[in-house]
Formats: sequence, C-alpha cells, structure tokens
Amino acid sequence: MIFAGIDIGSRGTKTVIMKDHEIIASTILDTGPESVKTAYGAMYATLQGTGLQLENVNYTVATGYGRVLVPFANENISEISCHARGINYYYPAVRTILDMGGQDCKAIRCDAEGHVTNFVMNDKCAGGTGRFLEMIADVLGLPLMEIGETALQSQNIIPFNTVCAVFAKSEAIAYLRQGVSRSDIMAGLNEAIAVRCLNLLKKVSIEKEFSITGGIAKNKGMVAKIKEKVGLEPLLAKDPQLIGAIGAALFACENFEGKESEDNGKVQYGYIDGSGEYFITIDLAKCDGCGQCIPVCPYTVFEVTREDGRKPKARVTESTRKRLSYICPGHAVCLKARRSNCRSVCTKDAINLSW
Amino acid sequence: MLVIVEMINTKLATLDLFKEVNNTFPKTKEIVELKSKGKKVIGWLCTYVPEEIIHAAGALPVRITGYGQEVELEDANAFMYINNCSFSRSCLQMGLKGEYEYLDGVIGSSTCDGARRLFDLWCHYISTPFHHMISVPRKYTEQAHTLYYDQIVLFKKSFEDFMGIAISDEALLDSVYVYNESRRLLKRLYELRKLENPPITGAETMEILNANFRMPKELFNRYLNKLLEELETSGIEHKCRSRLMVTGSVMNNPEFIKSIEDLGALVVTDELCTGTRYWSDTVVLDGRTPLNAISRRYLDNFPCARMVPSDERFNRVLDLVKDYRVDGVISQIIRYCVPYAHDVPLITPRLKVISVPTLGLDVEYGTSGSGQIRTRVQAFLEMLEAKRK
Amino acid sequence: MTGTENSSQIVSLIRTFKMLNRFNRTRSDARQSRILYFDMLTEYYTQIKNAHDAGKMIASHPVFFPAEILYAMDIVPMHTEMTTWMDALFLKEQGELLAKGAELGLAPEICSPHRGVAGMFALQKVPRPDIILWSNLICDNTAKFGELVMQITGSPGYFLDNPFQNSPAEMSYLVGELKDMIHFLEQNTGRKMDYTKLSDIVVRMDHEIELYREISDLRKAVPCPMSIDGYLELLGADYMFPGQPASAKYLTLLRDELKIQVESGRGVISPERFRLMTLFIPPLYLINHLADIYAGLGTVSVVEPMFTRWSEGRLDPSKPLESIALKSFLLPERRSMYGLFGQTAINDITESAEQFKVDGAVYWAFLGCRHTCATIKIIKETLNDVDVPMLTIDCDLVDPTVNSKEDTQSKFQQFIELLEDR
Amino acid sequence: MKTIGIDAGSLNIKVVVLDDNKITGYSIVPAGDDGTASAKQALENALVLQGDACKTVATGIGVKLLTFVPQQKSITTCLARGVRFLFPSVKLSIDMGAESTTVIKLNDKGRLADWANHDKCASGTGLFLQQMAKLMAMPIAEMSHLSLKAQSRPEITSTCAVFAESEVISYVHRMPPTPMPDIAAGIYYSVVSRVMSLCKRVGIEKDIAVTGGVALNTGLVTILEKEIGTKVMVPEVPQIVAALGAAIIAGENAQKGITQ
Repeated sequence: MIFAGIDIGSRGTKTVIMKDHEIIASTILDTGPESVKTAYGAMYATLQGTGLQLENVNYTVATGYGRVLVPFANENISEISCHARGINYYYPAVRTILDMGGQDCKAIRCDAEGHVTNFVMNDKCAGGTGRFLEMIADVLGLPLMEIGETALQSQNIIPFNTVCAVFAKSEAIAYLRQGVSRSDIMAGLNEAIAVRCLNLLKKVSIEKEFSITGGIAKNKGMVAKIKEKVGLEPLLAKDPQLIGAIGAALFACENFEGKESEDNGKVQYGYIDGSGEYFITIDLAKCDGCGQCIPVCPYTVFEVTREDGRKPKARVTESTRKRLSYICPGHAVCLKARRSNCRSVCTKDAINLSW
Repeated sequence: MLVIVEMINTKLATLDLFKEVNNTFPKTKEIVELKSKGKKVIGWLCTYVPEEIIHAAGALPVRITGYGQEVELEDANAFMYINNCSFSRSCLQMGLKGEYEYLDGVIGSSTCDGARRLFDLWCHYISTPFHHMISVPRKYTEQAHTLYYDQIVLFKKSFEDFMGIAISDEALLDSVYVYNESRRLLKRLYELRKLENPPITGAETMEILNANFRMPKELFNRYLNKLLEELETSGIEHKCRSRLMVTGSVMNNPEFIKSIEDLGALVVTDELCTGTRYWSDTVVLDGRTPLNAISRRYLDNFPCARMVPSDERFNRVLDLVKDYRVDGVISQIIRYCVPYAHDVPLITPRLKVISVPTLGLDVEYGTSGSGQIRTRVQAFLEMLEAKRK
Repeated sequence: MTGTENSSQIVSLIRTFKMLNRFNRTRSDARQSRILYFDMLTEYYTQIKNAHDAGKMIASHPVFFPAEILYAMDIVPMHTEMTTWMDALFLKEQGELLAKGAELGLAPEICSPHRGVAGMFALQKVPRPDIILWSNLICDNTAKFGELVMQITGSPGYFLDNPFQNSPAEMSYLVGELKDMIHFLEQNTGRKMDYTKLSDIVVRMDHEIELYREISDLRKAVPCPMSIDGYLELLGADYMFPGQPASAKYLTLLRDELKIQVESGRGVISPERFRLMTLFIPPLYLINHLADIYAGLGTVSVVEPMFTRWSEGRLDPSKPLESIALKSFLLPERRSMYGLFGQTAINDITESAEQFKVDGAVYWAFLGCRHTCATIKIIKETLNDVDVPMLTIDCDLVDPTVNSKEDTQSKFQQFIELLEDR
Repeated sequence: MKTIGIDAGSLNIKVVVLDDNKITGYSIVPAGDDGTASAKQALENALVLQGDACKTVATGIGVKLLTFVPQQKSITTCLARGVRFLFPSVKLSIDMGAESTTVIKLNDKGRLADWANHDKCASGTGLFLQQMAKLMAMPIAEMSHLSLKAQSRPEITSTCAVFAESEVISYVHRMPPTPMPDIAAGIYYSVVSRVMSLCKRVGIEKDIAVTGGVALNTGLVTILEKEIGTKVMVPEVPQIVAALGAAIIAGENAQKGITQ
C-alpha cells in the first residue's frame, strides 16, 4: 500500500511517500504563489525515482497552511495533529513538542500514540516565528542557514527587551550601526525568542520527553538556547522540517485502513412495516458516484455525497429514508409508468429495490 | 461531471427574512418606515438595560452593534485609542460615520470599561438627542437590588420626561408579556438544538438572534413562531463530528460560527450576551409591581462576567454543557476584553474537571475566522475525536 | 500560621529600602522626607513579614481600597499592586512575576500589575494573606483579579462593590457595603472593629487631605520645588498609609521642606526651562532614566491632575463609615477615571494648566489601562484650547517589553524641541 | 552663507547643501553597515560639488553615530522646516520613509504643532511594501499600477506587518485564489488606512504634503488622495526634505550664534 503526506507551509512544501509504514521518498521545495501548481509539482518531484505514478497512491493526506487546496488529497488534517503523530514515529516517548513554523509557533502535548491532548499557538505577536528570524537574517545580511552557528560564537548577549518582530528588527539595525557584532545580536535575539517559547510551553505544562520540530530545529544556536531555558534535552528528528508531512502520511495509512473495509460493502436503506419489506440497496463497490440516479427519480430519493476521505458514492437522502414506501411505488411500477427509473439508468447496476 | 447535491434548505423561508433584516441593518426597511411615521428609535448598549421600559413608552429599542466583519477602524482608533476593545471601537466607528444618525436616544449601563467609555465618547462626539447611563451594581444582594431598582426608577422618569408621556403599569405589563413571549420562543428554538441531529445550525441561530435585536418584538415573535413550525416539520437533521459551545466576549458575526461548522462540528449552544444570556430568564411578577419585577429579572438574569461571585455564572455554564451534551468549548475573547480574559484561569479548570476541553481564541470583534483560526479549530476537533476513540 | 513562610520578595524589598536609606543619609542634599518615606516602607513590609509570627492576620487589597478599615481592626494590610510596583521600581524582577501570570493563562492585554500580582502569589514569593479583599474601584481589572487570587491562595475573600456615581442612593449603598465587609472581617479574623480608633484615623485622614492640597498649591511656585519622585511618594502615602501617624508626619515634613524651598526661590531643577503636566503615571521601570532626562532638559513635572488634585470636601469623624465612603468620591482619580467623564474632569485639565503655568503635557499611555486611554483625545483637545501641546507615549507600568528606553528618550527630545520652537 | 543638513536614515543617508536659501547640491547614499563611513562619503559627494562649508546639522534614526557633527536635531523639527520651505501653505505633512511613517502638523507660523507616528504595532512602512512586493514576486512600481486595475479589494486588517503578510499569503492560497490586482489594492489600502488613522489623530487640515521615499510610489499616492479627499503636494525629490530642514536649522543656528 502506498501513502502520501504533503505539508504546504507558508515557506516550504514538504512531501513524503510511504510504503507500508516505510518512508521511501521525501522532498522539501519552496512554496510558490500558486498553491495548486506547487502541490502537483511537489508530488511529481517526490514520486520521481520511485517508479510510481500519482494513481498508485492509495491515500493522500494534506496538511499545513495550503492544505485545503490540494486537489488530489483524500483528506486534510491540521499541522498540529500531524506534527504530534510525526514525531511519535521517531520517538514514541515524546510528550511535549515545540513546532516553530514559518508563520507561527506552537506548543503541543501528546500521548503515547501521538494523539494531541493539549495545544496552544503563539498569540497575536509574531515574535519567535520563522518569519521573524528570516527578517533578522535579512537585516544582518546572513543566509538563514548560518544564523544558528553565528549565534553560538557570541561572547556577550545583548538584551532585546521588545518582542515585536518589527521593533526587534529596528533595534537590530541600531545595534549593527553601533558596531555590535552579528553573533552578539543573533544570540540576543535567540535569547528573546527562547524566553517566548518557554512561556508558550509552560502554558501546556512541560513533560518529558521533549522535541522541537519545524525548520528552526535546524538552527543550532536556537536549539541550544531553548535547551538551556527548558532544561530538557530535545530529541531532534533527522529532518525536523519533514515531521508534518510524515505525520500526514501516517494518518493516510491509518485512515485508509479504516475506510477501505466499508467501501466495497453493500448499504441498505429502508424498513419493514406491516405492509412489507421496503429496502433500497446500493453496492458501494460498483457505484462510482456518477449521479445519474438523482434526476431520473421524481421524488429526489437519491443524493451523491462524499464522506471525508472516501470516493463520492450515491445514497438515499435522510429526509426520504424513513418514508420510502409512501414515496416510491417500487421499481417495476415506476419503470412501467415512466419508462426509466433509478435501477435502469444506473450503468454500474449498483442500485437494487426490494419492492 | 460529478454532481454533489448541496442540501439547500428551501424549507426555512423565514430564515431568509431574518437574514434580510441583518444585511440591511442599521437602515432596515421597518426602522426607516417607523421613523418616517414619527416613532422614536432608542439604541441600547448592554443586556442590563431593561428593553421593556423603552418598548412600553412606544419607542423601538434597537441594540447598538458594530460592523458585521473586521474592518479598519480609522476614526475610532483616533478617538478611542487602540487599547480599548474592538467592539466599542467598531460601534463608535459606525456612530461617527453617521450610520446610527436616526437614533433618538442612547441608553448605556456601567457594566464594563468598554461599554461605559463607548457611552462617554458617544455623548461627547455624536449628537444623539437623549442619553442616559444606568449604574449597575456587581452583586445580587438585596441591597444591590434596591440600588438597581432605584436606578431603573430614575431611568424611567428621565425617559418619560424625554418622551413627554407617562409609562403606565398596563403598558409595562403589555411589554413584559411581549418580551416574555419572545424569550419563550427563543427557548423553544434552543431546545431543538439539544436533539442528537439538530435541525438548525449555530450560524443560523445567530442570524435569528441578530435580527431579534433589530426589529419590533411583535413582528419578530410572529416570524419566529412561523420558523419554529417550519423547523419542527422540516425533517432537516445536521449530523456533526462534535457538539460545541461558544463562550466569551460579545459576538454578532454568524460567519465566525459558520467557519467552525464548515469543519464538520456543530455549535449547539452558547453563553453569549447576544445568545443564551440575552433570553435566559423571564420576568416573573409574583406580587411585585411590573417595574420591580423587571428590575429583579435584569439583575438576576444569567450573569455577565462582570458580576461577583463568578460561580453563579460558572454553574450555569456547566449546566448548559450538560444539558446540550457539549464535547468542547470554544472561548473567543476580544483583545482587551478584560472581564472575560480574567475568567480564563477560573472557568477552564472547572470545565477540565468534567473532561470538557476548551480552545481559547484571541479574536477581534467581527472576525469571520481567518486561516490561523481555522487551523486551531480543526486541530481542536481532531483532538476531540481522538479523545472519543 | 507560624513557621518560616516564603517571603523572599518582601525580604529583598526591606533590604533594598534599608540600603537606600543608609546611602541617602550620607548625602547632604538628600530630602529628609524621602528618607522618612523609605523608613515607612521598611516598617510596612516588616509588618507583613512578621505578621503571622506575631499572630496577626494579613489582608491583601487593591489600589483605591479603604485600608483605614484594616488599620482600625489591627489587621496587617498588604497592597497588591504597589508590591508589584515596588518590584518594578527597586528589584527589577517583575519579569518573573509576569511570566508566571502568563503561564496561569492571563492574556497580555490584562493590566500588567495584576498579572504580576497573580504571578507573585502563584510563585509564593510573599506570605499567604488570610483574607483577600478587592473592589471595582477603578476598573474591570481590580474588579476581577480577586477571585483568581482566592483560587491560588485558597483564602476567603470579600468584594467591595463601589457604585458608579455619587448619588444619595449610591452613597448609602456604599456605606452598607462597608458595614457588610466589616461584619465579614469580624467573622473571619476574630478582630472587632474599634470605631473610636476608626474616627481617629478619619481625623488624621481629613488633615492629610489638607496637606495634599497644600503640597499641590506649593508646586504652583515658579521654579517648582518638587518633581516626579515626589509624585510617586504621594501616591504611595495615600494608597498604603491612609490616616496613619507615619504618613501625617511624612506629609507635614514634605510640606515644610517645599515651603522653605519656595520661599528661598530654589526649584528642584535649575534652570527650569519647561513646566510639564504629567497625565497618568510614567513607566516605573524607566523612572531613574526619566529623572536624568528631565534634569538634562531642564523640565519638571509640576501637576498631575488625574492623581494629585483632590476634590473639595471635609470628612466628619463622628460618622466614620460615611467619611470613608465620601473619601472614595474625593479621590483625584474619581473624576476622570470612574463615573461619567464629564465637565468636572475637563475643568481639572484647564484649571491645572492655568494655575500651574504649564508649558506642555505628557500623557503616559499605559496600554494596560484601557479606560484612561479612552479619554486621551478629549484631554488633548481640551489642552489644545488652552494652547498647551500634549505628547502621548505608549508604554507600560511594569512590563519593560512594551517600549524601549531609546524610543521614550527620542520622543521626549522631539517634544522638547517642539516646545523650544513655539 | 552655506549650510549643510544630513539625514541618517536606516537605509539611506541624505545630504543637502543650502546656499542663501537655495538648494545648491544634494546626495543620497545607501547607509550600508558602517553608517559613519557612508555619511562621510555622502558629505564628500555633496561638498565636492561646491567647495567647503561650515554649518552642519544632523538628524535621522542613525544620528547618534554622526559624532563628527556637533549640532543634532530631531527628525520631526527638520521635517517641519523642510516642508515649510518647499510648500508654505502646507499644514499637514506625511513622511513615509523606509523605517516608519510620521505625520506632522504645522501651526500658522510654520512651526511643529503636533506629530504622530506608529502605535505599538508598526506596519504600513516602506519596508512593508518592499516585503509585499517580494512576496508577490514583482517590482514595487509594477505592483502600484497593478493596484489601479483592481475590481474589489480584500480587507487586510491585522496591525502587525508579519501577520499582514500571512493574511496576504492566505488570500493567495484561497480557493478560488484572489486575483493579483485585488491583493495589490488590498495591500495599498491597508497602508493608506494606517496613515489615515495617524492623520485623524493630529487632525486633517488643508494643504497636505507627502514626503519620504515612498512618496515616489504613484499608485499609493493616488489611493491616499482618494481617501483623504484632496490633492497632495509631493516635492520633486521627496527623500531629502528632512535633510533640507536640517540645513535650514543650521542657518538659523548660525544667525543665533549657536554651535552646540
């Protein structure tokens, strides 16, 4: 079974392909302005080299900022649940997660199976997000990857008392103009951000084991500072940016198993009353949700709906289910009177009436 | 092409009438018509202002609310400063822009800092003919009732002077009857939401409540009666992943609740002053004069976060959670809304004890649920489902 | 309740006040009243530290609360907001208290001293009060923080409901509330209210209000004999020592010192280039820095209409409870901060500007105090009518992360250049 | 008598040379890392144009670094003088620089009567527009005339620049995605409404001028004129107004014999 998890973040798009719980391919690309194109592009890039096509993927879960717009996803799940599930794949002992994404910073608590038990996101202020660090790296003229190491070489940390990203930027510029070294400025900012993260974590109360996920987990200076503040050794994944996509792929696997068994069963709608048995049976395996049965029935008995994650299927509407015998004269009488009915028009022969 | 049948409820025609009122407010058809016929329209700010007295004097009470969505409040920010709650600033902005210029009076109450400062600045900068501030105690003791009754008598007297008429006990009794009828109908509406698959969503209920503040009560009662019949026979059933309750600051935007319900949950009840807390208790005469009965109802009604002790409110919130079988609580609090912000560390543990988790959302008045809010609500629903498994 | 109780914050406050006074006593130009003020604070917090060992009860209360009642019943008062103020002013450890407040779930928009108070009790840095008292005088924060403190400390509490306006019915309601509170205190502390002692306190309180008025008048002199440090002392004297012998002694000494200075024509700053009206309270964590800026630019704070301008009215010791109720309406803050913002509040501004010959006004917009900031525009327009420019600086009272030192200094410099240019 | 004004902005250093109330030379040099060196460089450029000069006044955010210039004045005072010199009838002037937006009010004598710059959450600055242009992957100029083609415009309400950016991203990632011209208009309106809020604080009074580097952005100025309800005056070189004001003050100080 092939499952895919795609995490469209505000900055980067992360995709993971799994074969029965085994990661066989993963990519990290930039999120472009057109999210639909980005999703397809990321998927094809990841599938390259695996010899698989998009059709071979049994189930796809999308997460992240642009999750609603992934056309080929069966389901979308919030990045908070995906990060908890994803880190559980590598470290089942983790109970507290700090996810420092591009746009926001999240503190998550989870249980042994990686299910979220409590979470909090940073309030209105953007201090302490990936975007904040990017702005500062811009000002200091440093590539984003290097700001971690630069901070570690700092001798004396200068205080950044304001947490507002925009004011911190102007303070950084002022320090730069006064000749303060880049490493001291960076260290000062990491300190301010680490304090904010600690306060966020305390809101969900910190419990061992602890992990940091998201792009900033690769920033050594930041991780060292958070470790010092929190007082716990963070268990870091090999690639912390992929945790969201891995979690999504794992959900794809779990949710697919749950859905697969129901899909090829037959579903009966109707009842038995004094005057006889009135059941309409729809064979879900055969039905492809073409919707031909809807217009042909004068009493709007049918509708096509798409349950979360499953392919679209026909079903009897709620409002008619309990009154079928009063509405529908039975398939034979209807066929004679109107020369076509739901059964005759259904090319897949998925509909059956008991009267 | 794949045909997905959208369940369009052509059956609830009256709901569209309410939506029509809300979309045209503050200059709705009825209000403009009544003004042209010389009827006085009086704006009120808070649920501690007794509407019956305004109604009994033959005036039309209208609740002052802000913009329907989150907009840039340029003038209000300049006049009222950015650290006042965005509900007060949104109302002030509409006032300054003349959207309420047809009001003949504004009745304020000293309930919270936001409301009383909105009243101060309204009097200072907007030329509404009649102003009156009702001083509301923060307790339920007999002494507090005596003071509140004294304030209600003062208000009635100054309002009678303004209207140039005397408000008789009969007029008060008629108004009490009309408003109690309205409260009973709203209670019947909320009872339907206790069903396993309620026929009405939270967003639709908010449309009804909003319309109720903005039209003559007799007309509203007639429409709501018709809607209740339609509902009880419509056979509509909304399935939902989780049953939620909304608490926190004042809110009038159905879009916010719709953005939650689009994720598959259903808001089955609320503890808002624009919802349950507005209609909760009826006026009970049992031997008192109409004015005294009204005064007792308004001070003893389902309390706002301003009242002390807060347990009176918390117990009622916990009752709602049990009655409506709520799975999770969404606490949306407007920035700088201090009475509700202070309650977070008090109410959240009480809900946790009966294993009902709370999602705290940091909103502005009129928000309709941005990307960030959708993510938090979706994560919250996933958390609720994981808990159930 | 014996045994060593954690009161580390109180111990360090006492140590700091003693150390400050040892240093002040060596300086010849130090103001004797300021030395007496720090002695008062030392005694105040020593009372709190030793209360439980001495078998006394501690009652915590907020700002604008009638502590006279507690003094008359020999209950040790603990002023909650002032204790966080003192932390910000002298210990600079308020960051820890605010972080704990946030951890409890209090939003950053809540008034920072109240977030600090919740943090202080949760961190158990002060002795646990036996009674929690709070009231709705002056805003929603003071009206709501009491129940959280009760939840944290587990102590019983009473809410004093202050009415909104000064009508006869509301005045008698307040007197009724005071009676109920005394009844509650008597039940929970075993102490009886000594009404003769309360009357003595009311006599001293009436005298002290006169002293406040005299001190305010003395500051009309050009050059002005007192600036911001004295302003903060006056607030502390009324909030923490109402009607006490110590505050009477302090205010008399301060009045005499100012009289000598005015008679000899000596100002606190010379040359006195600009006389400023201060609205609300400057950020406490920047107070020393501000004193240097004021001195450097030759500016002095001569009047604070919202906090040091008492209403007319005398207290009647034969009716102590009515007097205490009346005092809550004589408070300088009552006209502009609680009750309808009417013409009296506007007259305060214009009269102060003229009587104190003010050149400019600075409004310290404490973002945690929403209802005072709502009146900034009206105050600015009022000052504009009397041709007095007003500077507004967004700041906080105790939370240093809201604005930076440089930002405050540059804004202040720009304002002085504006005054020079007129 | 020749005087010089230096405005040490966060991104550029601007120098103006004044000779008997006539601008005889100006230069704009990117600040770069070492502010002092660039300031000296800008000074040389301006001076080289016409021999030596004696009176100099410095202003701007980086003014503390210019230790070699004794006389320093605040940005608002210099802006007031500069605008008065260029447009005597102006009562309200909006300076939109890279780092911040400042609105100043002049009294009848042309002196500074009141000013307002951003409240706690700073957005609506030149840098904000630059970041938005980068996000939309187009130059600012193109974005500005694109905004004129918008049918409707989404509401961008969050006060913080970083969150305003995430709002723009969410408009891009929406189903159906919001058209680019509408987003550009939305960005400009959010900047203009911030400026309007400041103007309303100090009170709007005719005539109105716009200075600072962002004043060159025609799309923004057109929207601002629509919102404020009157034409605005834009100087030929809007970035040097503060430096010009500093030069004027240098002349005044020379007459008054002030050197410190």
